[in-house]
Amino acid sequence: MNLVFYVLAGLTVLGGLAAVLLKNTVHCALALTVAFAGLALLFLELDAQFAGFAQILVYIGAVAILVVFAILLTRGSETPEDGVFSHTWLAGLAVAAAVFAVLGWAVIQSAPALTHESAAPVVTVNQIGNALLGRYVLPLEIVALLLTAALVGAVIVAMHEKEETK
Amino acid sequence: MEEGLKIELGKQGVFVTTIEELYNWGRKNSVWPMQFGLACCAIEMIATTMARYDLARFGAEVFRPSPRQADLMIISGTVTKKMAPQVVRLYNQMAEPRYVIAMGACAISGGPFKQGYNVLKGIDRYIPVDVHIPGCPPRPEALLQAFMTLQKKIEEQPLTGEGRPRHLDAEAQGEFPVPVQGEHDLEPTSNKLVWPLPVVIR
Amino acid sequence: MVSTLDQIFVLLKHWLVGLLPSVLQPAAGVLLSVVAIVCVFPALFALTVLLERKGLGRMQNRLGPNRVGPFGILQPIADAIKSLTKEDIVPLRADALIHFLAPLVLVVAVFLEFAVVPMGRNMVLVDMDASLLFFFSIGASTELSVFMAGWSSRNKYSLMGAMRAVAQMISYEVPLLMSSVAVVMITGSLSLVKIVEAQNQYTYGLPHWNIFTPWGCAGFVMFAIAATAETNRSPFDLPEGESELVAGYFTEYSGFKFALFFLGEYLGMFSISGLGTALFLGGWSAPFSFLWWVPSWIWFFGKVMLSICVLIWVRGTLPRLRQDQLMNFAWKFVLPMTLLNLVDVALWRFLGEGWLRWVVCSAVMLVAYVAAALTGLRRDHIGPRSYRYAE
Amino acid sequence: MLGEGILKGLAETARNAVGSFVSKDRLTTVEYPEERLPLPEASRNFPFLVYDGTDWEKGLRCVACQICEKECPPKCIYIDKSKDKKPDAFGRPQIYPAKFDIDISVCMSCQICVEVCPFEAIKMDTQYELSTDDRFGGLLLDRKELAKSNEYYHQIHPTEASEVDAKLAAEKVKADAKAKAAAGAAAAKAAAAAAAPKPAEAAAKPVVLADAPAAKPQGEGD
Repeated sequence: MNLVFYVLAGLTVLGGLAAVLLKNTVHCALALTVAFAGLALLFLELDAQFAGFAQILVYIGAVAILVVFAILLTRGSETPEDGVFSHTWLAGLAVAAAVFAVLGWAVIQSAPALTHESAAPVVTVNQIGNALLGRYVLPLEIVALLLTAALVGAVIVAMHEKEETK
Repeated sequence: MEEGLKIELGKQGVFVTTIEELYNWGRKNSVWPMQFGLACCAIEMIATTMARYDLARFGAEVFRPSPRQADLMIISGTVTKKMAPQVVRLYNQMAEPRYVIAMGACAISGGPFKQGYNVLKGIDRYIPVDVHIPGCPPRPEALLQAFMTLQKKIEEQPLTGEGRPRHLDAEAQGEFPVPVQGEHDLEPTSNKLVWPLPVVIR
Repeated sequence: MVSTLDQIFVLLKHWLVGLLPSVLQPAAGVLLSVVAIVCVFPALFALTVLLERKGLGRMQNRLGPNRVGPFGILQPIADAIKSLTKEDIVPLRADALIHFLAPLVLVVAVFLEFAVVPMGRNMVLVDMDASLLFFFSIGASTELSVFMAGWSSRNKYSLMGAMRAVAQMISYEVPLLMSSVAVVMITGSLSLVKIVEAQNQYTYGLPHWNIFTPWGCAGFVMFAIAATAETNRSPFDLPEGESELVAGYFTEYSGFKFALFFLGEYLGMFSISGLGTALFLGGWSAPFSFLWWVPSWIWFFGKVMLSICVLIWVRGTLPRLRQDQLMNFAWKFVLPMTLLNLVDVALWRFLGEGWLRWVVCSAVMLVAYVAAALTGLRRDHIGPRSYRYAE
Repeated sequence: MLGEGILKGLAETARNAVGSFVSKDRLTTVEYPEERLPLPEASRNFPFLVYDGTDWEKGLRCVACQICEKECPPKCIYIDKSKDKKPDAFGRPQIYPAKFDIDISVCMSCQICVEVCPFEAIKMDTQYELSTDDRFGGLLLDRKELAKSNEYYHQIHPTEASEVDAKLAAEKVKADAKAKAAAGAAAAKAAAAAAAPKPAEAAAKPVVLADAPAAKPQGEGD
């Protein structure tokens, strides 16, 4: 817990808040990338290089761009006239609270939080690779399968639409 | 600085320059034209950039497609009344310092179509033109010479006082009114500030 | 003497840092390296712009800039003075903050990329375990700046240019990563320093550069194609295709900000050339073992400049692709080939030393290439397309 | 084979780039202000007025007949006829252009003025370095700026100029013969009229006219 942590945490929280509170959806998406970047920097601060860079590569390089594309393709980049709050904001709040509760519970219950271990061991990329293709190969493959299925599904949806327009 | 002292220092191996000279040297040697052609003169303009004449030797082959990044507008060809508002708008979109070369008879005065109902009688009715090249169309060398004329003009511009460039003059007009298609003609028919109706004494 | 010359910059830095009190030393060391990068590469940018303009001129049977200073060498300085003093226009409807941030994000990101590129023996700003990953993650955030520029300008051309640019960069990032992964598989490390050191060995005086292996050669070609597309260079310069999009995502930028975009583009070219050099061309290692005495940084910058010259050459030769050709090329040719290259590199690794792996690996890539030539990429695939007009 | 065309293209540009250092054929640039392309003889830009002899004002061939002004499609020629007559290069008294302006900002180099001129007085110039920042003063050429000597005409269009000179000489010979005949006739008439003194005054004029060119027969044709 030092100054760097507080700065990065502040950046992340501010980014997240801006992502929720700003009116213009593209601004929201860009604020979200700031939050992602803050998160990635937090990982780096914790000496978790792989996680940090993967966070940047995947979230800023892919997810943020995807979000932005989605906003542009759905003409969401114009600021709506009648406010940005959904009518079902109460439900949204409930879902957010539930997710937060689950995550918080998981964090509190996790071993490091309980045992107050002093320093995390330095994990090299090599070790992560070995672990992913050794002990955790089954979850990895399942996730890969899921993504492939999603990809195939997207292709099918796109092809279907094309036929309709013909 | 005095010219004599400067030459003397130059002989001693001390080269002095002023901000004004440096600035004028920079903008004179990096005039990027805008990439657009209007009519037949554009063909000569293209020929000027090609191997035989090679406008690139002056550092001006960087034809920028966006008016924001261009310095020089070569009005190469007939400006029809339909096109005039667009030309003026493009000129407005250019960033200062900006220059205009009116290439060929049509751009200067309407040329052979002067009496036509559909052709603007010279683009300098709406925007200030720095160099005019007569010809129908002018040879590529004529464009090169006009380019050098423009460079000379830039070089001699003082940055302060009388005759300073428009972008350093707080009172100068920055945006020029874009004419619109009226019932019979473009309205207004000319920008009075850049086109004081000339009196020709023969 | 030879090693002093090789390490001259490192020694210089140590000497300069040593002059300071020990409290300031770590910060000063980093600062010095950063300053070096921030000075050297923009200077290289000026040189490259001149080289490109003159080289393109020569390829088109003309002279190129030769009037500003002797042989036109002052041309970049004149351009710099002009660009930096030109009026800065921000469109009225533009999103001023994002419009302002976009070029900064691009330039900062591109400068960050240089942090992990080894420019000579012991000459790397940050030697970390995952430096390749760092490079790509930073490279991915340049896409964001392109999007910011395009969106914030409130110009249809800018936005379309940005969409194109982002689509193109995402499409080509996949083969770029995949072709780099091949090298990682052989070296067993994501660290660029280790990758270069692994290539700095010689057999019969010839180096063990990755490009001199069947998979490395194929991988390098794929990497070069993807890198050209990633830096929006011709023939993949659709995002700024002036014939259709004015100037793409930086249509609305003028003066200093445009100069920053220009700088960012060229710096991106340098950094990706540096990466390609480190991955496939042996980084700072000498091409023959008897040339060991030439300083390592000369080899690195020589190789980078050579790649830049090839990029200029390609720009002077090839016309621009069409958007669908571009996408087809990425997804139907480059990506499958890089995936196959991964298989190839695995074969190379597990066949062990000997002539067998040379034959097998070459055969795999050659067969794939011939097959692609005969089937996948024939004219009817990259060719006229049927248009569907909006009703 | 896939990629063959790319390699061919690369080879061609490489050949150009390397060749530009060794072969003049692959570096076609003519560095304009220092070197110039030779202009083809038929090249033309704007009209000029030819004068004979050395004094431009005296030697102008133009007699202000205003045919060119009328024929000019974009109407870029403006001529004021003189009120008086001055002797031309041959000494004949002629009406001369008091004002002869060509607005080269309008001129479209069509050469119609040259074709219609019966006196070979207006010809096409090849001068093209005319760009100026002066919209009116610089682009409105007056009599003085337009007048160029016959030698200059020979320089820029040698073949055409010789033809014109030959034609003029032939015309002159014809005119001389005619004048001589007229003079002879006049002399005869005068002789005849000597008896009747009344029409003598009327005949005096043509004599003067015919005599003048005869007095300096080698006056032009150089």
